[in-house]
Amino acid sequence: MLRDWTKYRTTHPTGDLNKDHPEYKWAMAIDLDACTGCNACVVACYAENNLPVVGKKKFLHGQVMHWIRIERYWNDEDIDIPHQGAQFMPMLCQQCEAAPCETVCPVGATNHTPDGLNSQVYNRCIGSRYCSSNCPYKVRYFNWYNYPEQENAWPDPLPMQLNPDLTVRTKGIMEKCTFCVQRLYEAKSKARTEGRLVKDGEVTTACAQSCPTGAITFGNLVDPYSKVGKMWRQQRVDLSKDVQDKDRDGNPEGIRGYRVLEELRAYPSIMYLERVRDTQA
Amino acid sequence: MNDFNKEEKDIRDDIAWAQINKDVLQSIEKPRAAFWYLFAFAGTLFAIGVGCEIYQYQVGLGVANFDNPHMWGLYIASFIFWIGMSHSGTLLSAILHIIHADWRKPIYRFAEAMTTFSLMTAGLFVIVHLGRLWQVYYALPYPNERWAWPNFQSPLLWDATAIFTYLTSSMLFLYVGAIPDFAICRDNAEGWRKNFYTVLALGWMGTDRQWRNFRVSYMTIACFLIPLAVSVHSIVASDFAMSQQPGWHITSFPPYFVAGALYSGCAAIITLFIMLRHTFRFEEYMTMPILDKIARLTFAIAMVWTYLNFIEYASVWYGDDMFAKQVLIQKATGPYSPFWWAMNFLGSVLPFTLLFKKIRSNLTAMLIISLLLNLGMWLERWMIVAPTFSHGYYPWTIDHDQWPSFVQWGIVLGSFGWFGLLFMLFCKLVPSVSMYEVKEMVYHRTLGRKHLAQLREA
Amino acid sequence: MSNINRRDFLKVLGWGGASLTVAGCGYTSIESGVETVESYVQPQDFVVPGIGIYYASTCTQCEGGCGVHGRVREGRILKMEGSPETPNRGRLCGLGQASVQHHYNPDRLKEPLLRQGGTLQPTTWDNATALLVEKTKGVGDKFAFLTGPLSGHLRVLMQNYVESLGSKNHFIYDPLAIKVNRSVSEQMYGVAVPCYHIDQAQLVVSFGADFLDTWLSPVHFSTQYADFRKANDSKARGVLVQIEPKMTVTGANADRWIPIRPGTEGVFALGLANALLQDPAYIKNVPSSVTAAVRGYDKTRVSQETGVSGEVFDRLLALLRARTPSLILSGPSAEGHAHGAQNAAAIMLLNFVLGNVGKTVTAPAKVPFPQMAPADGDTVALNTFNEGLAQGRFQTVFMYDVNPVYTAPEFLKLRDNLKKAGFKVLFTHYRDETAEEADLVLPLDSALEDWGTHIAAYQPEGVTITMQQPLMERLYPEGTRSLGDLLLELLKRRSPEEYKKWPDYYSYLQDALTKNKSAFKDSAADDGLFWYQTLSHGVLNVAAVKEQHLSAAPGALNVNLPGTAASDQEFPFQLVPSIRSGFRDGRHANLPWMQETPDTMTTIVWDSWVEIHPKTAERMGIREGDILEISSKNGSVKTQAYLFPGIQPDTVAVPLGQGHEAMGRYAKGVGVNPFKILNPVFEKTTGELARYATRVKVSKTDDRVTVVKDEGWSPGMINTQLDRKIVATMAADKVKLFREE
Amino acid sequence: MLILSPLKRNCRYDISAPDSERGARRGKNLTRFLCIVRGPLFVHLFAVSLLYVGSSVFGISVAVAGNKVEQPIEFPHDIHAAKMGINCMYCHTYARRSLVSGIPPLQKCIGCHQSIPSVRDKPRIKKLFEYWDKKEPIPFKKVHDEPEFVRFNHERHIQRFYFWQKRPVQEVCGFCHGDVKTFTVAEKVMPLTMGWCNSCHQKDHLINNTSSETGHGPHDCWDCHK
Amino acid sequence: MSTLRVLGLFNDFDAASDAIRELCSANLPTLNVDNITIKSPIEHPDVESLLGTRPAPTRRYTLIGAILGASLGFTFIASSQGNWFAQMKGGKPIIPFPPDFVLTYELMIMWGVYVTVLAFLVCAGLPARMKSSLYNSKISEDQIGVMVKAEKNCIDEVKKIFQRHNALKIEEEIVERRRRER
Repeated sequence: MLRDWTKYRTTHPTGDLNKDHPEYKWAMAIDLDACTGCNACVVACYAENNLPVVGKKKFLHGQVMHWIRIERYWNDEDIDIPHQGAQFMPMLCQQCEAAPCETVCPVGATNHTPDGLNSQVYNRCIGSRYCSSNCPYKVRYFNWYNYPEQENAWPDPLPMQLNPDLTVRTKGIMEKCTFCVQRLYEAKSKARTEGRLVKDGEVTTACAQSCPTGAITFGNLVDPYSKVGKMWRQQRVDLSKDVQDKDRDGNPEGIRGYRVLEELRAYPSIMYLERVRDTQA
Repeated sequence: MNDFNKEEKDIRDDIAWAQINKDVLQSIEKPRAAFWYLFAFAGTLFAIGVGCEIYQYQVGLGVANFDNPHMWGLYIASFIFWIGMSHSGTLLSAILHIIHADWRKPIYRFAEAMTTFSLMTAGLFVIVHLGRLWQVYYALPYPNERWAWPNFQSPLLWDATAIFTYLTSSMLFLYVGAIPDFAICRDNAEGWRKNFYTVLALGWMGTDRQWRNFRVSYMTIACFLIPLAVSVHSIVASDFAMSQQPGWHITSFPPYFVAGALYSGCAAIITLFIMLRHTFRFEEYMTMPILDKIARLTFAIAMVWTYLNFIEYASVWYGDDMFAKQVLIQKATGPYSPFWWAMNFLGSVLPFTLLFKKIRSNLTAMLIISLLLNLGMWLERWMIVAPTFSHGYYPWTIDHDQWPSFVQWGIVLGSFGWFGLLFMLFCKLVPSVSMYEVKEMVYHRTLGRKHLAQLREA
Repeated sequence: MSNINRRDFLKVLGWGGASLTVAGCGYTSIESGVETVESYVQPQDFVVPGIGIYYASTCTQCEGGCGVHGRVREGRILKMEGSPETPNRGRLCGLGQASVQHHYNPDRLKEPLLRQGGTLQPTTWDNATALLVEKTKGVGDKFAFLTGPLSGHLRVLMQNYVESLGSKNHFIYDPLAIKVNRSVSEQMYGVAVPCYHIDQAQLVVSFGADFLDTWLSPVHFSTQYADFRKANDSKARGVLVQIEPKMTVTGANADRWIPIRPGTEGVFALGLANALLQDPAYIKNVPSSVTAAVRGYDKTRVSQETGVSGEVFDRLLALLRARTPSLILSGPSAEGHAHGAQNAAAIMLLNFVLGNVGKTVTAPAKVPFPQMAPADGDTVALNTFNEGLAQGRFQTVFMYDVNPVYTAPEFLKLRDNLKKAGFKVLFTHYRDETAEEADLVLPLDSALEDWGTHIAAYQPEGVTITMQQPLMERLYPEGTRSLGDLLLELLKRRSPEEYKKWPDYYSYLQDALTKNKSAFKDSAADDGLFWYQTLSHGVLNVAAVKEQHLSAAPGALNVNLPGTAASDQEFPFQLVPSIRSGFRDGRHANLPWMQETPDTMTTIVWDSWVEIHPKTAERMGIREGDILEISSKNGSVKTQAYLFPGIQPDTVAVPLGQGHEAMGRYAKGVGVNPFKILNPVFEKTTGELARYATRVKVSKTDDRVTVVKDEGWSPGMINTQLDRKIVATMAADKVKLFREE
Repeated sequence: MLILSPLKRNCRYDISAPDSERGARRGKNLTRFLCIVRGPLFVHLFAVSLLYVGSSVFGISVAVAGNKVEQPIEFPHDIHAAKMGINCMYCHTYARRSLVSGIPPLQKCIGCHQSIPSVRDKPRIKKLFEYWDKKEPIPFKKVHDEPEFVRFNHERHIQRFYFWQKRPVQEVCGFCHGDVKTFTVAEKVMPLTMGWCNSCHQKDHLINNTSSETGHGPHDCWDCHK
Repeated sequence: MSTLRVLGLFNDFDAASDAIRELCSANLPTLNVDNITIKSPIEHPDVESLLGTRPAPTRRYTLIGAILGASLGFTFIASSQGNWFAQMKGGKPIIPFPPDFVLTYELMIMWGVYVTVLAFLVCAGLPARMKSSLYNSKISEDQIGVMVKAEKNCIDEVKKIFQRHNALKIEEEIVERRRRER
């Protein structure tokens, strides 16, 4: 321990991406101008990640379990007749580099993986729910009930659809979007056997794969040739900044990239591209 | 000098030491009937709580009607409340002990007991609130076959450590302070009680050697307890202050919490003071002047709390944290507003009634006021926890109508029952007035009078 | 797990057992000798336990006909992904994803049911098939077959079967048919379903065509939409204008959403045409007759008839002038009126005026196999079928892929008429409303267990035949059967020598396709290889498709649009029975995922609702969650109110698909069914049911409920971002353009 | 917790039981103890000083590790692995390609055994062919059954230690599965607890047999937990 | 010559202290100040001071305990954070000082208190078996006892002194035999 003391004293993000994450840093770019709010990603997530269907009564109590949700806001200006349509927002775990949820977990059930993911170990969780109360985006979902057993969320033969690559979570456990870590794991393992790194486009999340307009781009930020990396650089969004340089002077050249609630200094790994509306129309 | 005579005495100094033993020891044998009514009442409440907990345990936390934004509820609020309660015990027994305010002597014993038991209650809430409480041992730092340690960065873990320290220390403090009284009980009791007290008294004989070390160590522990008590509630405060949520992320939280703690504690002491005075016929020892002193103390602390409270509001209002400001506004105008205003009224306005001698010397009035103050303090804790959840950073999950279900209320009630049971059992087994210290008090008063007489002659 | 036949199921797919327990039931610690693990008896060499395999197939959830890849693990189909080789370009919508839940649905029928003594009793397949043969003996024209839209070889077999019985009564019914659009395009363009090139348009003006969510081929259009929206320095970002009474998902994504008085879309379109045709640049695009016909639809008249302000009208006009090529689409809400065809014609006319025809509207490739070509349904079929029943002309009735008892409006009295038929057979997956009326209910294989070929009605890129193949073993091998096999068997009974060479539907398909494999692009010489390729790709592209040309015939248009209906005192509101992409005509209502997924616009789940404009609601003193009674001349429904700004103030909208009385645990008793209260208004030229022409009155009841929805805040609050930067919006002219990499 | 634990039992999906239960079921406490005392010096001291805590928590008992499992066919590993010297991966063919090593398909057994007439009349072989004729899988019982929230990847370990380090296969597989040469039916001899895995994961191993470069197993929760 | 123990019970502290003063001043042979013990219902520093300064060393142990708690606490926390399982949390260092100081502080107090209590018991000779018969339940009530251990010859003198200061009760026991057995 004393030998490499400095290793234990570093903080993230250091500003040098390759130093923080030598191999992988999974990240997303979501184009809000392409997102039509069709909910394909939501269903894909249910299918991939064994999310329980909670039913009307529990939904009423706000106990729904969707890891990714489509939010619909209205414009404050034309509230009577929304001439510019609605505003859609796919909100999922932002996999923050400095995640507020990680530090507060009493048992360390949620940590930061070398791939820059915000891991959640279901088995370790004791359900203090501190992580969720500290999450600015409120994208962590808690198993208020024993859905598989007592609530019978999967009557036979529906359990046959369950994905064996993840557990079915029981009551009292916090869960959240994992960037489909089971897919990432498979791809990494395959690449490793072939003695290489995962190539761009080789693996993607369920939501990104299903999105009909391809609004969601997923990839490895460290990989210089990855699409997502290009987009981040193009939009001049720096993972390790809480105020982007382009925004300091009011973003005159109109670059669309931004991150939600960036000023909270959680350094989220999901970049959104601003929705566009034509003022002539 | 003259006013020393005029001032009515907080204890009769001609009261015989043997009498003290008699009075106190009888409290252990035969209290008034009221005691048993209270005991039954506490039992019922506790039973309700247990029922709710079993239900919640089997079905899941959903039955408490939590949801995505509202992750915590009454459990955490009550947790803070009980931690707060515990502080006044330390205040009376340790702080006043160090500054040699000897009017504390008749009442500090039960205050100290209150500390211990309210800490036990608070500890229960931590567990009740867990989603998988059967896994709580994951949070214990013991070497295990998983090779996984708890996360020492989490304020919750600091809580656990601090509370454990506080609980054990104040228990030891309570016990050490009671050893001479156990000796008295030993010398006067028969039957199983004799053996019981013999064990507890550890063969105390009141030799000068014992007294000497007793004095020193007791003082030392007292010195430890004071910073400990302060740190405990600061850490509880940091559960919130160290998080990122609007309305929680406030620098002035730790002192604010400590003040609130002492406040609710003093109020609780008044309540219990009056109850014990009645049920155990302690009119001789828990005298009105002492009550008067506590009342004044309470008022002082109430003012401190009010001040810090307004500091908090002001810092939010004049700060540029839009989110926190929205929470504050929503507290004052949203669905929580009745509770919020009630809390401010009970916490800051009601104490002014304590300015009036008439009220201070009226037991019924004091009982009611102290209960109301406690209610106010409990509301304060709730108003810290709930509104932030209902109006956090993220607009989509902002949700103003989620109220605790009967399960939460039931368990909160149960906690009062649990506390009541423990406390009353204690009073039944341990002299709730420290006999030897009352003797000291009387003795010193006698000396004081002698000394005065000599002065007069001269 | 399903004890019914897990054992046999495992015989072939051994590892299923182990991984089921792994997925389903968590064991708590390191076990030894507790779980059973079953190995394969004879594994295929490409099967490795723990590694998923993808099989290509076709999604049958809607008429889009997207290709899919199904992920199979240890013999269980786990997830559907889009196939990159079909027009959906590797994408798949939520409804497509949910097809696995049709397959694993707990309420699927597991055995044939026969009505005995008034109730449906389980029976055997032999018994059932025997009955089918007996009841169809010499029925001739007294036989009717009501089906949903069909294509591919199933359609061939179906026709052969109906013909073999000597009947002409094959009715193809689609409750959400866009027949009007097709017939008008037939007149105007010369083809029923032209190709629309959204991605090449600079401006898309859609009159209620919800092409992003429900219209024709949503996923394909979404992929086009993505390109359409992309701005780079070679191409400007396309602008979308949506004109409709109730905001659809497409409307929600429009740069300009224009609420219009229902039914007056045609007037608006003609107004635009008229204004454009003042400009010589456009006059040459259309014959003078048209110019004459549209004269008189001036701005003032248009705006007072449609309720759209002149200012908005001018903006749109300017856009149309500025941005070419553009694309004008006519959708259901414009066509679902008595004069729907004329609305559609008027709207399509704009494409001619603006010279889009041939640019953004082109002709599709012709399907070389007419007998396999998609047979799209309409509602006229239901009417005629219903009349037939009413007159007792039908003695034996077969029904497949339809639920008329649920989808037919009340005024048709279909439920009663159905009783007049002697013997009613339903081929289905669920015990739905129609099943409750049928005499024999035959459970079919799920779409993931069955073979088939499909040709989508909308063919954007050449002609593609998509293969449907089983993604896993039958869940209920004894219980369910493939309709193809069944038809073949029935046909064999009638003409054995013709059909005996095909033991089952699979061999029939293989034979049929392999025979004319020459017709397909780069198909292997070797039959086996060809078949292997076909299955592994799941799609066949028809080679050398015959080029068609649009017969530009706007002259066919004869416009005499009615003025606005005099305001109806008794029924002041126009009802929009909106389509939810998750439910369509209600056939998907028993999918838990679809019920749990919030509606995009209202975020409401597990229920129906009536959308009403906040201003109107305020006027009538309606709060969110009030139970309103929506009553037309032909009935009424009661459901909760939702204050929705995206709707024209004199209009209320109730979504279709809910309100089932049967079908399954998730669908039954949830919400209301607005199909029932539709008025008998029919489109004049086509005779289609005018779905959007029903007028209703809204009355408040005393009940009130909390609306179950995903959006937060307090009830009735219009959900905004509270000055936080959650969804940021930028003006199109400010956006920095990047060259596509 | 003790009062409540009986209630807990009826929750089948709970994905981790108290260690006391595990320990009670079968003790591998020696190894557990080793797990404790490795690592930082202070942890060592602490472990010794707090051993009684440990013992109370994961109930030390002297039960021998591993227990015989009743199998439908007593597969003689000793004959196949020791006498015949067959490579483990000849039968457990999925181990190098997938997370699971897999019970060999029935076909595999038959493939050889139908050409070995000498043992055809042995009872076990008779049974085997009965299953084959019925085309039924043999309902073997899992011997090494990790909890379902654990993702143990055979491929990775085989790749690393067999293909890259070129260690003998018996040693590689045997590290976790014990010396199968001595078993008929396989037995669980190693604890397979998290601490046991860690005890190896924190060591530095050679990357391959050519270079002297070392590296240790992943420290990422999500590599083993799912 | 045998040694005896004498216990005199007095009504109040004045009498007791006078008696002690006289005992000391009477400079009897074989009577050592250290052999005088006071047994009282309440603590009374003034009287004890008559017997000269006697040590109360618990504070020393307290200090040791506190230091031990702090140092071991920090080492334990840091090393368990630094063991292999450690992963970065919220971008914070794996061994972050602020939280560790909080915990160290708590552990310091914890050990401080525990050790103090232990020290008290040890120094005060508790728990003690009350083998000496020279204890009277009156002591725990309101009487002050002065116990003197001395040789036989001056015991009578001691008794006299006690009586002179009107002791309410005088008890004595022989410790000689016990010593011989040892």
